[in-house]
Amino acid sequence: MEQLKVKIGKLILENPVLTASGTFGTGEEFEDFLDLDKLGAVVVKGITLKPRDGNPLPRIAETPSGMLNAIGLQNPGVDIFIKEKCPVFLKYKVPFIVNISGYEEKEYGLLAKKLETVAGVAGIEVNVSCPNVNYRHGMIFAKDPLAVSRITRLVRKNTKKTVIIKLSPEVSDIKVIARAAEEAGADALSLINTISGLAVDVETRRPKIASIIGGLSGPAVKPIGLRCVWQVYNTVKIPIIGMGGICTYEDALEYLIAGAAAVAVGTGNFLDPQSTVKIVDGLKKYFILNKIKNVAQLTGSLRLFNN
Amino acid sequence: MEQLKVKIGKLILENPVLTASGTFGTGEEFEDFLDLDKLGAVVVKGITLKPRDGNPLPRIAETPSGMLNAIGLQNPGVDIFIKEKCPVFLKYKVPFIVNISGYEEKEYGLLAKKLETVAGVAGIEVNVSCPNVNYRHGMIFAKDPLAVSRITRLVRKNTKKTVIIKLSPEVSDIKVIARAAEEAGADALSLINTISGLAVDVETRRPKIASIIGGLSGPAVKPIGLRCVWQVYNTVKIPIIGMGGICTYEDALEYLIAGAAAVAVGTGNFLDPQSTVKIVDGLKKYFILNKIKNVAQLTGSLRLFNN
Amino acid sequence: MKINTTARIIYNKQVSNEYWNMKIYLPQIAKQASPGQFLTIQTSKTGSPLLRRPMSIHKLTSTSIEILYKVRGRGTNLLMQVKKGEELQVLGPLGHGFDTDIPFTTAILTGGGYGIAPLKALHDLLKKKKKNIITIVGARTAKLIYKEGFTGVRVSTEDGTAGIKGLLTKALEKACCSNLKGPAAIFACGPDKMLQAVAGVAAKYGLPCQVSLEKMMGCGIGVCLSCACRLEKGGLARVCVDGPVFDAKEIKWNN
Amino acid sequence: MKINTTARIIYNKQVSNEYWNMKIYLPQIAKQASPGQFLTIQTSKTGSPLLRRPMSIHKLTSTSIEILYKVRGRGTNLLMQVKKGEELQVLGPLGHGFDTDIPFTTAILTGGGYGIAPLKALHDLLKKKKKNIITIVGARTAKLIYKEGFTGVRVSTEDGTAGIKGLLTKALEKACCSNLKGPAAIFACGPDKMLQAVAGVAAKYGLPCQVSLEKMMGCGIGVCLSCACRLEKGGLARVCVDGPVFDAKEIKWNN
Ligand SMILES: Cc1cc2nc3c(=O)[nH]c(=O)nc-3n(C[C@H](O)[C@H](O)[C@H](O)COP(=O)(O)OP(=O)(O)OC[C@H]3O[C@@H](n4cnc5c(N)ncnc54)[C@H](O)[C@@H]3O)c2cc1C
Ligand SMILES: Cc1cc2nc3c(=O)[nH]c(=O)nc-3n(C[C@H](O)[C@H](O)[C@H](O)COP(=O)(O)OP(=O)(O)OC[C@H]3O[C@@H](n4cnc5c(N)ncnc54)[C@H](O)[C@@H]3O)c2cc1C
Ligand SMILES: Cc1cc2nc3c(=O)[nH]c(=O)nc-3n(C[C@H](O)[C@H](O)[C@H](O)COP(=O)(O)O)c2cc1C
Ligand SMILES: Cc1cc2nc3c(=O)[nH]c(=O)nc-3n(C[C@H](O)[C@H](O)[C@H](O)COP(=O)(O)O)c2cc1C
Ligand code: FES
Ligand code: FES
Repeated sequence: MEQLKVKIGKLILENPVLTASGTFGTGEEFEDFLDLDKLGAVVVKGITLKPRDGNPLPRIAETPSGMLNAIGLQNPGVDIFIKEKCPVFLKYKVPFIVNISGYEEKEYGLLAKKLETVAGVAGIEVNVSCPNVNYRHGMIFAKDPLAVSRITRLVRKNTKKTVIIKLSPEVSDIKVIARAAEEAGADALSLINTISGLAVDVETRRPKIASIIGGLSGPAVKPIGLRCVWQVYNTVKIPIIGMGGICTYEDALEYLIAGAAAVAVGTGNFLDPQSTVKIVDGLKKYFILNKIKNVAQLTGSLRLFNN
Repeated sequence: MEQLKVKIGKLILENPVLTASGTFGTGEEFEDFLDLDKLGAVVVKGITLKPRDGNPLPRIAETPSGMLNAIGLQNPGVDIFIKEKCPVFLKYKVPFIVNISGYEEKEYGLLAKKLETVAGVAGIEVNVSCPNVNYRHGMIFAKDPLAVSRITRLVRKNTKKTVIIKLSPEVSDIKVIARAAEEAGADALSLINTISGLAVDVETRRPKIASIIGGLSGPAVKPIGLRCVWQVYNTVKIPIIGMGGICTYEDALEYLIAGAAAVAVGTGNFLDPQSTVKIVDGLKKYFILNKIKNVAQLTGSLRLFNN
Repeated sequence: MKINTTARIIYNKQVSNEYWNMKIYLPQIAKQASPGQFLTIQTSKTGSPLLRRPMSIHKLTSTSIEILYKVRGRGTNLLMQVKKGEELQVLGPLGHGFDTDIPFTTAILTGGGYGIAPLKALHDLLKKKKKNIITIVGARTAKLIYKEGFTGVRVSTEDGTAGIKGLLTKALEKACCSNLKGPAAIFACGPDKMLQAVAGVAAKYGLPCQVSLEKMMGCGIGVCLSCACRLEKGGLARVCVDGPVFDAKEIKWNN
Repeated sequence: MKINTTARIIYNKQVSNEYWNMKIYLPQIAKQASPGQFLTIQTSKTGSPLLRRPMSIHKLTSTSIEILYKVRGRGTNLLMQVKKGEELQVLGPLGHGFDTDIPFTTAILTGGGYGIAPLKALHDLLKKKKKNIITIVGARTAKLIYKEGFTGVRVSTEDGTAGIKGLLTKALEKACCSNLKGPAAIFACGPDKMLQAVAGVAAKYGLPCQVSLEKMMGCGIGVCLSCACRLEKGGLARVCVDGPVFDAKEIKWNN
């Protein structure tokens, strides 16, 4: 459907419904449930320079309307990923966006460079909100506008593909971080990543997640994601991919109205593996019923009370 | 029950269960449901220097396992409050803690001074996370460690009563803010206040709250509150009053184990007006069953996996 | 005294195109309750939806309370599925109801949409008090009219498919102009816009008028301040405890 | 092919002190499923609890699947309340089941706690394949033993109130030492600690051994990586897709 098409950086997506990194594998795991080509884009699980085993178990816990995860970026490393996973992307029309994480700033540049020549990789989503070890203050990159700026530039320098910077909501002022990414050359922003949280098993007095703190996702964080999208929409000009708790097409509409140019489904994939395509269908019906001409007509269309 | 007693600043509380400001009125509204003297302390609705009408309606909205509110500190102003509400506090044995908010830093000092001589006011909870208008960068005080430090000192200078600083989780590093409050002389910390969020009515495309952004509370934020308590517990020496999504005694236990010396119930009062006393009873049973000698034995007793 | 209790459902059935009727065994609350007061009901045991739903007292016996509700969203959808014999958490009686001790001999009950819900309990009380009753029931179209058990009914529909065509205030004005027996008083419940119009008619004819307001409610017991309502005399009232029934003249409309 | 479907409940009843048994009409999934595979079930329509609950296939017909479950927390509590005729969201068949094409004539089924759940479907298949079956059912105490429908049962209880006193591996060792007809294989399901002990016994007697593992699962379809399990040969497997059934020798225990 023509009306649903959106442009993110250099990419024209068939519709504004993407998958959130880490919740959709590389897409093939969902082949029994849906036709990947019906999606706007597939954003694949986070990749690092070296292979990683991830964190000890338990890695997830359920919370009210949400879940915590501390998978710890288990992945085969970028080289094996390029060799084994990327060729499969060519079977599809849908663009594949690769999510990258670094432990040092320079790794982001190296990752972007390695992916630059890989056919089938349409764009790069830069996860600056991963738990990192080598950073100066032990803070994650996404909390420091200068680090975000440097990483964005580094990736930008190493690739002509669409560059999306994925931000954390866990900052004092997300507008500052968003501006830093925009000014450094990001094509688009993804927000939000998970919010760090803790859950305690009162029987054993242990954290429900072995590495203590995990990232909160799911419907519980939807209001926070929406607020971030709204704040950033009013700050930057580049498109925003909104996410956090999207399970239905109404959730997707909330994000579009709050300022998102496109949306991504994360935890929703676990609750219903077909939620992405159901959201696409829901949007189609909504667009027809309400005679919406294009997604831009919805993006940021929040009607304020004093208007 | 002796084992449940806790000390917060100069106050000895009968038990570690408090009410969260803004969700319990001045306590009298709950007289049909419970004996206030069964609680650890009553923290009353936020007071400002001048009377305030609050924000336009709708002021609340429901979200998955949570709610947004933007009441906007509707209150009669400190003078009427002292004259009309405070005398009632003397009828009870339970300590009453007054929650204060300022629009400029100096207002906190004035508020503390006015309350200093009021009998029946046992302590002051300083809300530095209110939406303020006169602050330099338009940021709330709680995001700036220097502002938190100055406000804490100002209140400290004006009162001998117990001073509790209430922090916002919406910061890049809550440890920095907590340390600022401790160093400036806070007796205790309350955390967390609500997290700003947005909800959109997709029918009307209006925000569900007239003033657009509201504060998220309820079970949805429990993992975030617990994480903040754990981080701050490992940073400061003063006691922490933990809150955010507490509805049952198990929730309270999670907070105690994560590092809280006491807990407060907010949104939980709306779901069941008797939840505070039910939590006290639950804790009593738990203490007896598990032969817990005092609350300190639980506070911060989280058992890590690598131990 | 407000009571927080677990209550057994006596029945729960669909009674019209739009409305469901639930009868709840609530001896302690019923004993104290009066027309115009309301309950808040926990619609889910799983914590989702989170907040209780306010529902007016529709009928009152010495041991039970009935509610009449429209299925609108998640909460009322769950309510609809509750079966006879099951239990719900109920809080009540909440708020201030209608004042029937003012001097009047004819009552004009004016209900828009599910605004008729609290008027039935009021109707039954006024019957006992031997008042003359005119009931004006308004809806968009004929098939949405629900007037079960009311007497002296005058119907009004926006599309004219039943009764007087037009807004409910047209029917109300007609009633006000008619030959009323003795002093009359208006008791109204419905959307804000309708109540404001009703208040206007009442003022025009110099009739006392009580309106029952509806606002989003967080707590129902006066502490969250989500239900604020501006008053003519200045200041704010809390609809859940100072209302939901107010003298129409007290309310500052349009704000 | 994995199927995501709405399924009708044929019955749901308590079958022992600890267990409930639910039969679900699932023609499409049943057709493809094999013993050792599992389903994930949405226990709540309100979104709370959020995640689906994994449940082994306990019995299998051409059109239905039964599960046997223990009520532990919020999800299984809701499952328990589901009534005949109601519908649930079900995903399946998930994972890799037991491999029964290896050479053996005697199967030693070893189930601890609700670990017996998947062994019943396996039992029924092996019966059809004319295998000899020994079923070792272990529990803490006699009244928790559930062995409905199993044949060749040997009970073991930790407190000695029924069968052999001690851990289930004691009964297993006894079986291994006994006069087994032809080559034997062990199929086990239960808590990690038990499976590790069973693997030890299997190694000691040189018997092939398949174990079905249980980990917290976020997705059940291989994408969330919450169910990782370390392998002897190095690297990690996902229990939900690479398992839940593994050759005991593949697993790197203790990590
Ligand atoms: C004092 C009072 C008495 C009421 N009496 C009746 C009655 O007798 N019969 C009846 O059908 N309805 C009555 N209502 C309205 C009823 O509370 C809402 O229709 C109900 O809460 C909707 O819940 P939901 O989950 O189905 O809908 P939602 O999906 O939550 O919302 C649907 C609409 O209902 C409104 N609403 C939701 N929650 C509340 C709340 N806590 N308070 C007020 N409005 C809300 C929202 O504005 C929204 O537009 C009354 C409301 C109040 C305040
Ligand atoms: C492949 C597999 C097959 C299973 N088969 C059966 C079966 O046939 N019968 C049976 O009774 N149980 C089975 N389980 C366990 C069952 O999934 C849990 O008991 C159930 O999820 C508990 O849900 P709850 O909400 O009642 O408990 P909760 O209160 O959520 O938790 C109680 C305990 O159950 C565990 N648990 C909770 N959620 C999950 C999850 N998503 N995955 C794994 N464990 C979880 C937790 O570790 C916790 O200790 C199986 C688990 C797996 C992974
Ligand atoms: C299990 C899990 C794994 C995730 N892994 C990644 C990842 O590798 N890289 C990344 O940028 N985000 C990752 N995320 C974050 C999601 O992409 C998304 O930003 C977040 O979950 C919020 O969306 P949701 O509420 O729809 O899940 C992960 C989330 C979950 C739940
Ligand atoms: C309706 C409402 C009003 C509140 N008003 C105040 C206030 O006046 N001052 C304050 O410091 N916190 C206020 N809070 C925040 C609570 O005290 C508490 O910190 C927060 O809600 C988290 O706890 P909870 O999840 O248990 O509600 C308010 C919260 C709610 C829901
Ligand atoms: S609903 Fe909370 S004050 Fe009225
Ligand atoms: S449960 Fe998600 S990968 Fe296994």
